Amino acid sequence: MKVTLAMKPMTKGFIPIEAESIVPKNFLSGTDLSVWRGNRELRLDEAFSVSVEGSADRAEDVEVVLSGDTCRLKRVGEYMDAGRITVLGGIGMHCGNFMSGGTIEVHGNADGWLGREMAGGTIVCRGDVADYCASGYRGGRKGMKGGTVEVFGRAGDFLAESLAGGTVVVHGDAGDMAGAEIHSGTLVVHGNCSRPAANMKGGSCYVYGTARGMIPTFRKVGTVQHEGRTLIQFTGDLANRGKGNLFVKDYEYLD
Amino acid sequence: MKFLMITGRTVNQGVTVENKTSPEYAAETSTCFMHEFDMMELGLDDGDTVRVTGPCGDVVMRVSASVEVEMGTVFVPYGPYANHIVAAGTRSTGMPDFKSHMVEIEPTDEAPKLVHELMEDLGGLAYDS
Amino acid sequence: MIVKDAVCPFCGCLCDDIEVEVEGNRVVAVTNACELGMTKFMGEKRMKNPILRDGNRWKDITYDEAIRYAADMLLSAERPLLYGWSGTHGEAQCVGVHMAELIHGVIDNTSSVCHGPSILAIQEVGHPGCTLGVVKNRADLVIYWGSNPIDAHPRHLSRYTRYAEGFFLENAFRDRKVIVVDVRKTETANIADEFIQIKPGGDYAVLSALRAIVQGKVDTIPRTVAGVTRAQLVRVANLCKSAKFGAVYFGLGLTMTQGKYKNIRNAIELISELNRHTKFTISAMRGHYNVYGSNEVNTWMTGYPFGIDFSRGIAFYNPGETTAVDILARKECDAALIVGSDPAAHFPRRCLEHLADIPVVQLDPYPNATTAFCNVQIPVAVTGIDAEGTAYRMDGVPIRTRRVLSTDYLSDEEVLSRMYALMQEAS
Amino acid sequence: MTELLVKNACVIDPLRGINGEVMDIAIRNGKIVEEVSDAAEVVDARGMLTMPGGIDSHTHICGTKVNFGRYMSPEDMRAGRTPRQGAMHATSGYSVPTTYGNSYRYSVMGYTTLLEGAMAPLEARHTHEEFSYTPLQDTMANTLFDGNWGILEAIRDGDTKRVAAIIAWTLSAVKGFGVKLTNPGGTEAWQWGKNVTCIRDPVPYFEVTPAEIIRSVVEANELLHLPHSVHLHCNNLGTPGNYTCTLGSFGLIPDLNKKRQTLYATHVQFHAYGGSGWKDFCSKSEPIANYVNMRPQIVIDMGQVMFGRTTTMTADGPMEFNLYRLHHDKWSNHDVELETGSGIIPVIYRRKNLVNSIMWAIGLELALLTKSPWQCLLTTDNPNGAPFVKYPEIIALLMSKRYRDAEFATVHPDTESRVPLPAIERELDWHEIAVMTRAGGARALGIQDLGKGHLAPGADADVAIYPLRIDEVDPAAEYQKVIDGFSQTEYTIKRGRVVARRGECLVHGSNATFWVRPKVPENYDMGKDPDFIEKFDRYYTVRMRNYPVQDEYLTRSRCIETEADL
Repeated sequence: MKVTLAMKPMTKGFIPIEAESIVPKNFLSGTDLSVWRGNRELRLDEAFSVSVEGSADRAEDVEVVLSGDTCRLKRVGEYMDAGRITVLGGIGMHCGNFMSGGTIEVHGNADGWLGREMAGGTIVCRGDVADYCASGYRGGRKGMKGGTVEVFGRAGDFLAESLAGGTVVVHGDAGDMAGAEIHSGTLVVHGNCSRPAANMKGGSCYVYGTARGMIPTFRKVGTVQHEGRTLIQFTGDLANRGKGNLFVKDYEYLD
Repeated sequence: MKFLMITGRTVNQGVTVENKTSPEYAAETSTCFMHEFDMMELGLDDGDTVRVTGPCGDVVMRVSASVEVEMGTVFVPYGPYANHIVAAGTRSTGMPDFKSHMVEIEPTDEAPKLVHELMEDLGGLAYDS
Repeated sequence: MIVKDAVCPFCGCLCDDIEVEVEGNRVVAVTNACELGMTKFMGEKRMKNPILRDGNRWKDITYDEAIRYAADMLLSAERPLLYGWSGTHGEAQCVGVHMAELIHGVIDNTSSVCHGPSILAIQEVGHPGCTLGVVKNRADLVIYWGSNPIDAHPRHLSRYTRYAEGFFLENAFRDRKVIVVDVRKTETANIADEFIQIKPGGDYAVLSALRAIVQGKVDTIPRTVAGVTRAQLVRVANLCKSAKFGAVYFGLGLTMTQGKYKNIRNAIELISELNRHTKFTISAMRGHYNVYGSNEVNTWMTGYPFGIDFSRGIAFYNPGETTAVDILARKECDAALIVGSDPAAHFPRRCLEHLADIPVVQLDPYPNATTAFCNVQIPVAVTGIDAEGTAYRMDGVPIRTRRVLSTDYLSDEEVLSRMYALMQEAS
Repeated sequence: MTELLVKNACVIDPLRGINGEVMDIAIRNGKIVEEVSDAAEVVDARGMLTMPGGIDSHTHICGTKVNFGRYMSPEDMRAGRTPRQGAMHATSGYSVPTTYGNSYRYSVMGYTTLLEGAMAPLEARHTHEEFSYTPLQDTMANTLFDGNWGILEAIRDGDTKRVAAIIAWTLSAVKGFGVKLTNPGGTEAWQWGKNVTCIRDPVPYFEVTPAEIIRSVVEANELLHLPHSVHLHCNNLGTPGNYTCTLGSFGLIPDLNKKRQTLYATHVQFHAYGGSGWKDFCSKSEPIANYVNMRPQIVIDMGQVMFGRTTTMTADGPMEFNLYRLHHDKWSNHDVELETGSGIIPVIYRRKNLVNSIMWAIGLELALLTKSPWQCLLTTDNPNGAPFVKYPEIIALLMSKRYRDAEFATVHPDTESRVPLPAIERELDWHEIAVMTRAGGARALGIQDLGKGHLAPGADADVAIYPLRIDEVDPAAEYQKVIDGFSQTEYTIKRGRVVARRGECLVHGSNATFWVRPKVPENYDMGKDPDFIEKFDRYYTVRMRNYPVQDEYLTRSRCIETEADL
């Protein structure tokens, strides 16, 4: 089954729309769903032109395609456990929160908190992601716990904060504090980033470019070969417990 | 010349903060504190005006020599002048980068605007009575 | 008439030993206050009555009209923002929360652009703190980190630290060491026993290094960290470990620089580590006299200290998304009520551009920068001058402000309660 | 005049000796009366279990440290959120809910009176502010004196009357109810990062011992004729082998009061540990309960631990730091000048953890081994042992051996060798539960004469009607019905109004606060004592005139005046 949701233009265009109902399994029982613009409840078809092709008995067989100006659409794919969501443009905050299965593909840019507290499944973003991609919630100790997030563009600050499992790969540069508080799982940044793996307690963080503002409490172990690259290996943050591994191609201290 | 702009509280800013229509508040918050060597480099004397250009535009301020700032940085008391050029991005923390903006500073002959002029430039309407 | 033990409604020190001399219902003299407090008590030029923007001019209106305008504006909004709250008393803040809940709006206070990052850090690792009197009576080591009390909290040094007499210190000035950590050599740095000058943006690295050094892991630390020599860091770590009672007071030098709350988290983790060796506390130098009260009120009523979004009925909290600067800069609200603060002076310009586009009502005794963006401004009494009410000091101690003048101005609580009553009737 | 008639109620009212009698309850203007007119509104209880409103004699619901528990825990807040609806405001939180969350959830469980367990005098105003946003329960605050400098000095000088005078001045000033000692002496030592290990360690500088503090404050409490006894959180909480310290503290207490106990020892579960370390950690509930059984002057509460996530918070700062070192999670601490302190950390009690399993058993054992239910009240030290919403499960565990066995089968397998619980056959009855959850609390707090904890004419019309037919339910077998029944009242009546019905709160309400003002002779009035005033001015950071809590902070003030023997 393929559900196509084309965003209609809005009069108050800047007020975000919360659309946690847009999850493949919800469409198994029709399109009588609602979304919220600010404090107003809207029927799905007030916000979108809805069309459905084919049918399905299980969420795995449902694909939702979002088009139009979806940059302010929040919480799409929250708690998604199966199926597929394809976003042709950009997507708003909190896409794929708590996701445990299925696939989300974003062709444009994703706003903050993409894949927050994700437990499984796959998110692919062809554009850039804003801050807190694959991170946790305020006050929480665990960020993403499982699954895969792959970003082909750049990532903002606090990428994979408190990473507790799964794999996050960013092909471009990442911002400040990438992988802060990481305790398990793997973070790979192909480009440069600033202050990676701050306060690391475990897990692995790879920076194929330059780590700027390198935190002074990592102990240099030596060089290793990793997927055809020579990387410098450091062990975890000594300010914390000195556990985990950080691999960088190059680094600069703020000395 | 490029500088790191840091904003912060000062006694004078605090003293005038409850009276934002006053010339004293405008004077304090449009002051750009600078190291005297940097001022020499730009050919500036105390009280000269400069155009400060940040990521979101530019504003005219008056320079004042200060022993508290390092070369390469300037200090501007919190207020509408600094905020005229500070970017609104917060890195998703709620807090703008108030203390870490790179700005371009050049001498100018223009005088700093009044606070209400800055507000009117952005679509406000001054109130005075 | 002299009012004794008045409470200063300026900064988070909330000094309660002020003497205010009143003659003919005007404040004529203020004793014990710092310059900031004195100016506030002596403040004049109040706005006389509510005003309404009518095209390109201002029109006087009645309180009833102004309150009705505000209620209608908020009721019809899809995403109203209720911002400010630090410059008013707790009783008014409570009404504000009820209002946000009723109209499904977003309520945020000035801590989002002040110590909001400190709160985010506390939410990750907690907060070993104490009241100011504990420091005054015990601390033999005080560290000001990224804070500048001489300018921002002028009596902090004389009431609680450098110059304060303490029960367990025979000669407080001699027995108490003061360390200042900053990127600038401020006036506060000049009265310190030791000054640590950090390169801008280097606080996090220095804190990490200190944490490692306190644990005895000195070798890995580079020779200099963000402009500070390893030798100085080792000396400071030893000073901390050998203190009987250490207290850190940090300011916006940590909250506003790169990394924001991660800086404070690192500082708190340093203090938690030091507590394995001796007694240490850390506290934020809160700015507005009742910004902490606003956090307290929000917390007991909604569960969260600031940045609370009731759009969906339940309280949702996510600073960076539900905080005022972000919402305004992203043009995500369609009306704003401003109470007890002046965002037009303190927010980046892009936020003001949106304030210019939406209806705005402000409660403030004075014309201020935000006035220019208002559709309606309602002048109110000043808490601590012509209104009583509760305020929370920077260390969480609640104090009831005194009224030193009597005027006809309504308090924030009264105006807001009337607005709230209208909204309750309508919904 | 408003009148209400509750018809066909199956009443258990232990303070009046009523046990399961079907009767009507007449209410006029918020009070129980002999009879009402025909115009009275009628609530038909249809034979359901009806008791005086619940009284929690030790809970943490309002004030500085409770609010800090909320402030530091957004992840806890999102666990229990409800929107504004009808008369109910929005709520958030699970282990430390917002004030409205506390008030609604307690009300739905039939609770109408709450004692906040620990209020620092300097921050009392905060507690009272939150009380007024806890609208559906009457409230009172135990006031902390464990590290009070004036009191420590008076004890050192051997001047018990001055101890009493300082307590009197402080209670009146901060509108406190009872005298709380939390780890006496330990909170002062903690302001130097130290602690006292038990009752014989001297407090640094002041050189008095916890034993001296406990004895002297107990005497002072009785000199003031306070309604409640001293409320003690013993030294050495949470450490293996601490039961000897607890017994030593109990041994200090003479029997000084005919109407009630002389000592209320709180959350004794945390103080009934054997072993020399965590490896041989075991239950010592038996010696503790045996001791209490022989000492009518002592009342305890359980401090039951239930499995799951919660937040611990106490004035016992050093204990929280030790917990932090074990858990290495968030840690908050807040020392209060000249008075006391507090600490907060989140915890998770796990069935798979042996120590946690033993703790769970000890609380139940204390309740089952203490012969008189009047001497062991039902609490979790909310939220320290568990959030109060777990009370119905605890009631069911106490009433059903079968339920206990079923639960026991799920805890750490080594628990059996460390605790007496499996061998205890006792099952409490409805009457005993009524004592432990209301009547006993009223007597222990000394508020039965103020119309709390019973349904005699003249009493406050606080009534809980549970959807339970005690003649039909066998609690030993049908424990799920007991849990469900106590989780949600059919009606909760507060001050004569139905405030909650089947899980929904119907009115906004307004609380009353009980506080105590002991009258002392002029020469014991600390407000006029030059030495007291001088020290106050020099060492506190607020002015003495700004310290007292103003009347504005009490929605309804219920001041209890006592005549002190000084």
